[in-house]
Amino acid sequence: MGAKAGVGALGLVLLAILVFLAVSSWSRQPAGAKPSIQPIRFPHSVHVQTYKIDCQYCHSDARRSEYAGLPSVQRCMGCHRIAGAALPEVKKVADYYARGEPIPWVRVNKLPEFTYFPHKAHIRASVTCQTCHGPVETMMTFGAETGPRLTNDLLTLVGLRPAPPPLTMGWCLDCHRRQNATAGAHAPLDCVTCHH
Amino acid sequence: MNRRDFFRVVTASGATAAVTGCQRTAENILPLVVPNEQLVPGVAAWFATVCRECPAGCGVIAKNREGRVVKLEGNPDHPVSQGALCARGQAALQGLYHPDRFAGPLLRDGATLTPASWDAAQKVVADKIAALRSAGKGQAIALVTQLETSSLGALLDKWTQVLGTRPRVTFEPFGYEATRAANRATFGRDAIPHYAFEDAQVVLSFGADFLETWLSNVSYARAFARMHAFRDGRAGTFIHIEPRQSLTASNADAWVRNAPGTEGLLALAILRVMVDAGLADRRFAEVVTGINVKKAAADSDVPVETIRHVAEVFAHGKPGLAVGGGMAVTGTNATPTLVAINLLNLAAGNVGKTVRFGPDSGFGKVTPYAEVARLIQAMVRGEIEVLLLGSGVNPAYTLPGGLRFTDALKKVGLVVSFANQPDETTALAHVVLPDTHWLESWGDYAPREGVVGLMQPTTAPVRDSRPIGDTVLAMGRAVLGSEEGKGPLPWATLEQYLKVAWAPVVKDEWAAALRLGGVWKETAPVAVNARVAPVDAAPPTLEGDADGLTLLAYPSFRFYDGRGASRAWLQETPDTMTQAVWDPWVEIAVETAAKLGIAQGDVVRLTSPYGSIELPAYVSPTLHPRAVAVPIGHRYAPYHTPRYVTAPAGSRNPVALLGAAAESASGGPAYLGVRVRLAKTGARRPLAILQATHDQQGRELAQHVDLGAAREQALRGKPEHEEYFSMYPDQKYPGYRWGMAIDVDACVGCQACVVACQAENNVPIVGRAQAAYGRQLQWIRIERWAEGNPGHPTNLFLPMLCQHCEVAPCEPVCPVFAAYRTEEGLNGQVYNRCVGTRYCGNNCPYHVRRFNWFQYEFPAPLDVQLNPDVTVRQLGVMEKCTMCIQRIIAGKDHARDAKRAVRDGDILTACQQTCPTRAITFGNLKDAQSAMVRFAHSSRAYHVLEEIGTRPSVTYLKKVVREHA
Amino acid sequence: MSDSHATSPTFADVTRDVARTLAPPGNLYFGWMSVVALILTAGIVAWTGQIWWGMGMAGKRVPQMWAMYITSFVFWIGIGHAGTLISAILYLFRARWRTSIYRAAEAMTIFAVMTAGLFPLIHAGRMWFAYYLLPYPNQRDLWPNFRSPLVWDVFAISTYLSISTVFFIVGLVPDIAALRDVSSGWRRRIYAMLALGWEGADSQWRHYRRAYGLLASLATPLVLSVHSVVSWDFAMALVPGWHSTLFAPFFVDGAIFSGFAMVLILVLPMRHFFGLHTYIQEKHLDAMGKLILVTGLVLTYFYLCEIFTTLYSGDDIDKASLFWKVTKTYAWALWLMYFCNCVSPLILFWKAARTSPVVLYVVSILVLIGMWFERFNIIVPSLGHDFYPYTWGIFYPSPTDTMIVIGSFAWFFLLFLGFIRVMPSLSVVEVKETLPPPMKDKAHGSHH
Amino acid sequence: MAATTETLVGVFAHVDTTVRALEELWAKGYHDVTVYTPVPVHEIEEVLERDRPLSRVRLFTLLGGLTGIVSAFLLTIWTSLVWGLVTGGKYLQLAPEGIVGASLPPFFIIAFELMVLFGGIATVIGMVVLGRLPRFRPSRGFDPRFTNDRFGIAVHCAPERSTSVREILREAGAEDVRA
Repeated sequence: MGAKAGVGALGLVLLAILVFLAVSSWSRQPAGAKPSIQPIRFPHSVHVQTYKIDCQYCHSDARRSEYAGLPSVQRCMGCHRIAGAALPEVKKVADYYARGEPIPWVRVNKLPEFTYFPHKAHIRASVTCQTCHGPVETMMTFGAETGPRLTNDLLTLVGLRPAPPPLTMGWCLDCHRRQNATAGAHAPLDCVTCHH
Repeated sequence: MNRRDFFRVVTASGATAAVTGCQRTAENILPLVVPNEQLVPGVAAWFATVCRECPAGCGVIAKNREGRVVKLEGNPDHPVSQGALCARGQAALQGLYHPDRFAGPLLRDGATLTPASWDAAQKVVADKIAALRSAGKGQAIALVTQLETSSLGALLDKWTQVLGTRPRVTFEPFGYEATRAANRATFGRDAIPHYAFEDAQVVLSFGADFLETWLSNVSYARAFARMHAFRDGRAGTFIHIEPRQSLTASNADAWVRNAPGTEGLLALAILRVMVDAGLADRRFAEVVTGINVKKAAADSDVPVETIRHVAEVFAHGKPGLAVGGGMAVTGTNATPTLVAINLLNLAAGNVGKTVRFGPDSGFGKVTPYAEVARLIQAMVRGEIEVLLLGSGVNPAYTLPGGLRFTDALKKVGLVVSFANQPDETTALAHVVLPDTHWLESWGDYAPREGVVGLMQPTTAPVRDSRPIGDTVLAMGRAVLGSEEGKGPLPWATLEQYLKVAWAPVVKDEWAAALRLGGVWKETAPVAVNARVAPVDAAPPTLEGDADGLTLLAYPSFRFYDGRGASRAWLQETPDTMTQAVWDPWVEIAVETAAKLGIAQGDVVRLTSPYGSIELPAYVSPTLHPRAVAVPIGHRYAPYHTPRYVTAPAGSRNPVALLGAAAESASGGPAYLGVRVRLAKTGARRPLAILQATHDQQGRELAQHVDLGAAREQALRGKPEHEEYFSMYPDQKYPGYRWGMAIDVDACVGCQACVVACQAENNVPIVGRAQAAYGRQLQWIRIERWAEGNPGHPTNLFLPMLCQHCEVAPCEPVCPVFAAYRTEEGLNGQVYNRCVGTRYCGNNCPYHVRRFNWFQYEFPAPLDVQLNPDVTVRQLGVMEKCTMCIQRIIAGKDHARDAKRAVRDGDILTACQQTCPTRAITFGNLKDAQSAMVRFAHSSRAYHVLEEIGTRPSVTYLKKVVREHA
Repeated sequence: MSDSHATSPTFADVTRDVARTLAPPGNLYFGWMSVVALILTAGIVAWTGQIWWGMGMAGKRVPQMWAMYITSFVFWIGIGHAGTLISAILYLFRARWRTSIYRAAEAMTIFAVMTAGLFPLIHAGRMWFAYYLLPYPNQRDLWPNFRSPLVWDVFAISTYLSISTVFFIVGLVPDIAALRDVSSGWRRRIYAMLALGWEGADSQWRHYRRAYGLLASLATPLVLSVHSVVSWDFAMALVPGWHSTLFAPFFVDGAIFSGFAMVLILVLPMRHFFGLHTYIQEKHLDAMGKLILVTGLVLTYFYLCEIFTTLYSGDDIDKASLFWKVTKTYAWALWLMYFCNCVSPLILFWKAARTSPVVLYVVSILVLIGMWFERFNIIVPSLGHDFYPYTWGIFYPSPTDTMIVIGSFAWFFLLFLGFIRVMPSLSVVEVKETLPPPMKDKAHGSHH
Repeated sequence: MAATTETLVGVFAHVDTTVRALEELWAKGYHDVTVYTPVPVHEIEEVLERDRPLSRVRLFTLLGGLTGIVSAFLLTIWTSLVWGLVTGGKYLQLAPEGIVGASLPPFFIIAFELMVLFGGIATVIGMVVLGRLPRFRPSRGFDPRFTNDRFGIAVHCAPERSTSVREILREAGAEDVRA
């Protein structure tokens, strides 16, 4: 009887450890910033789904630089001089252009500054943008919610608002290891590749 | 859109790339308004220009990221620098982003300078000039600039002519007037030739510090390395004669310590020995008939045997090269001394071979000091009412104390300075019209005939400043009342003038010339007729007490004439010989120190007839006992104090002790001109010296091998080595394995790598007290190890950086894997993982790991310089050399773009890239063909502290010592 | 001191005397408490400054990247050892004299380890990331480096603290029950809670005795391992003067040596102020004195071994380091250590000295000074004169690290002072055990 | 369950009287007895342990210790295999050809420490569980004097036998016998 209780107690300790494991792996911290209001309500879904614009048409630095880059205001105006010129949000773009001012977009995806993430290498390895940024093409407002919050997860479960995947180190590593194991890639696993 | 606006826009976008801390606040990303083909955010753009930190005029390329210049490198295509850059050049960035830079024009209001608009400030000057002109007093206007050999100089000359002012004075404190005078006397040519060190077998230098500041130190260091390096069993010989063991002297195979001022005597004695031994043409016999070798030996404190030996070695080196200069060869006998040296070159048949007239140095355009002195005298007489001082000119600091420049300046009604940061002269100026930094400017510069480097803005002006050319053009037109495009000064800007001037030269190739960095062509040597005549090179006459000590005031290789001193990087880079940072010192011979009871760090007062200065003593076992030596150029910028150092009151500038008199033959200043008295003040100010001892204690950190043995081993191969034994399996390297080879024989200790590393890797400045307490942060250091007789040691320079050991003691002790070994054979250090136990720092036998004791700051706008590819470390983390991991990653990235493996030479570390003597080679240890592996398998290869079994990835090559040089 | 039981106290006397130590304290006690608290506050302020401005506030530098904090860390860990030795090893050896001091010694162990455990935190450049050393599942997929002696430290010290605490609490339970049953009011309620309902029933005692014995046998190898592991922080490193296989036994012996000194420093005033002469008798002091003497002699032997192995090794760098330590900048510290640790305990060869509280107290203080400097001499001079002459240097303590080290003593004494007023600092049960059990028929009990 | 038990408590001042009472009870077949003592007393234990198995606390210790060793090796080896970083030329990695490297010795230290830690904690758990701690209400036979200087024997018997028990306790020399 006594021994049984003891074994039970040990079991409880082990269970507590398991719960701790589960909770801590679930609570991976989101790398994105808090949701913020962009100066212009830019709908990715309209541009990508309706007008079939390639991601890299606007984020054209992704294939040659560390940064994906934002389109210059001139590039926006390339289309919007005519397309949708009457829409109030597009007018804001035109105003910025007319004033010769950059649009103060609010950063959504931000890695810590001790992390070096080159878009170029990932584009070269044919990683899709959605792998890290989530189904941006379906989003009206990008990154309004980032990171694995519980409500987010539950909503995702019922197919409501998809959250971008967590940009955490373990998540990066998982993908690198998976690619190396399955796709024969040479994704680096050296710490200093990203942290230097 | 003009270029400046274009940079401004990009800079705005670059501002988003925050570099420090780990803020999680929302931040904005600003896109470009108009896309730009040249500048892609995240990709470096390189712009070629010319370094103007000294008159050597090395070509540089500036790395621009997001509109900000973040790094300078030597322009590999430029014939002077050939890809290398010295410490001063590397540190030019700190001038660009100097926190003290003037925010805009200033006008004097009583005791202070107050901000003014450009229009207002220019109007003050223009009105004054106009008034003087209308009063017919054009000669009361004087313009003084640093050496400007090309377009800017021409434009300014044009300006002086048009306005009828005095001719422009090109002022350089180190102007080599005596060399020109001697060449005038011997060769009938008022020029400084090009010295082809690389072609010489033997170099005999009379005080010429060509590895520090003499003429063109980068170019000559590279040439010297080519001449001196051990290759295929052969190596050139270098003999240096100087009263002080300077950095150049300590690189000599034989350093001959002479009494100050006796270089000429020695040159003639050597010539006499050559003549007597039949090693020189008989026609030189007549010029040396009066020379008594024994007397010369006694006067110069050099044994007769040494003179004979030097003569023999020099005469047998075909071709040889004798050079003279340095500050010990100035003064009343400077020209005869240099004439004597010319005779040596003639006698050995070097003229035309290693001494080449034709590609003459730009230094020939310097206004002799005597004329500068005449200008000052005119100022004293009140004849000068407007004095315009270009940037780079700081006469209040660099002119001899005997000239009393400060007093003279008070007689000038309007002093206009174009300096862009405060110095001793701007403190006295009435108007400051800040010039752009050379990295923000258009221009061109010809360091020697046939080589013209083009300068272009590499970034938008960091502060509200305007090119001096633009400012004087605007003021000139205001004086003349003419409009842009019309009149004698039609050009709107210097840029416009430059393009007009260059149009016939480059035709349609302007963009190509800009990309290359200039235009150069081979300039054939010009034959010269020599005049061989006897010369009297008796020791110079010195002012001051007869029983005083001869003052050797010499330019610091870190600060030149003081121009570099505002750069904190240079202040914290140790002087290689003393390993002192920040504070200047007076070098006192041990004998003198013992006599006067002076200990190292005692503050000593030096008094000459012209003033006195107080400096802490550095007791030197090598200095000639009749001399004291003080480096020129140590001054502090306002932002240094008290942030990094507390400056004692009073002058520490040795130039203040010098007399005003010029040498009669050349009109050059006399840096060797006074005797000083020493007196202890009783105060102490210990020097911040980084190296605890110069004695290796037999630990064989820096090793050397005799030339004979090196030859033997080069032929027969290295003796067998004990095999390394381990109970653990060896590490496997799936891809590359990086390594480095450092040639101790080639390293001249110039510290360029230290500053390059600091610039590349965001290494902060810690300040004097912290550096003195072993908390400096540089990832690479140049150690000086002295061997043999302490009074006359052989110095070995050992660049020490992380050895990237295969069995690294630092790694297994780290509890969190912040230190670990990468798959490519580096010792990785992950800052964001580091907890700061410092265990690795203790366990590193080389002590190359650096700890962030505090949160170090990069005072704005110096933070703009930070390399965006390298993390700025937080307080409490360990850091160290990464072998420029960011460059390795970039190199691999480029190779992958080209669908190939990394080739030898694709990746250069910052230290390797800038090394003037190419002492450092980086490469893939698995590539048997790489230069690095060839070095690593050389018979001279060794590892530092090999017996510990750390198996470093850095291989050193022993210094080759000439046993009978 | 009641003389009602001059010959041998009864069980009831024991309970009463122990309960008396927990009576409301007087001004002297509060005076000491406030002095100690004030010093501790200064230490905390110094630490706060160090966290805020950086590790540079402490006097560390290259090459002494470790200095005062690791010295104090090893010192405090060493102090802890005597407690476990007394409570576990002497328990297993049935050394009955331990009973009167073991509770205080055990408390000292826990507080010393709690003090020592602070130092790695104080020492770390980014103490706010110290949790990286713990093996917990994390989103980085990255675990600590189990090859690092510092991770061994984490395991050894946390185990040591846990086991010591458990051992201590287990020992306390019957005592608290005894106090519960003689006290009243809020104290009784608190003691009742802490006693876990202990009644001294036979079913409790049989498991208790077994468990106590097992814990003692676990703690015994543990106490030997902990200081061995701590010594490996040094022995595993390359530094000349550290890289020695001698270190594990050397450290363990030194630990016990200094621990006994600290026990005396704590127990002698306790004996005086609480009037516990009946329980802490001269024979106890004598036994402690002998142990200090023996461990001191062993330590002297280790010092000689250390010098001998260096001289005999033929390793020039090691020899240079030793020569420097003995003759140069830090020689005073070395010779002070030799005097305190090797010479001063020799007086304990005399029984009169061993039973004189004053002599014992002075020797103990000297031993503590000597042992602090032993760790200092291992760390600071060895690092200051190691492989690389370029970086050789002299360490100067700064106000910050000095204040933090002094503050650590305050922290320790604060904990101990608090403890003796709320918990039985003398084991009620074990003291009773050592008394002759009450027998009606004296002859019957005589065979025990 | 009609049978109710009564608890009779004898309070003794001496060990020998307590032992005498116990021997008597044993002889009379009263085995449902709880003995309270302020300290563990050898003589009393001797009587009590005569027909009892050894305490099973040591089983807990053994299991705890083994768990410690196993979990330490699992932790250290598994984490190495997950990401086999090389430090100081030593490693333990999962490579395509299997487990490579030989860096195991340090793991024994972790195993030792966890053995002691888990063993110690399991021992305490064993003591607490087997000793029925914590107890929130005093047992029927407990008296506060038993933790001070008195020994108690609580006999649990049917009410009809209480007289006999009372007699035995008195006989043996109990100071006081109460229900």
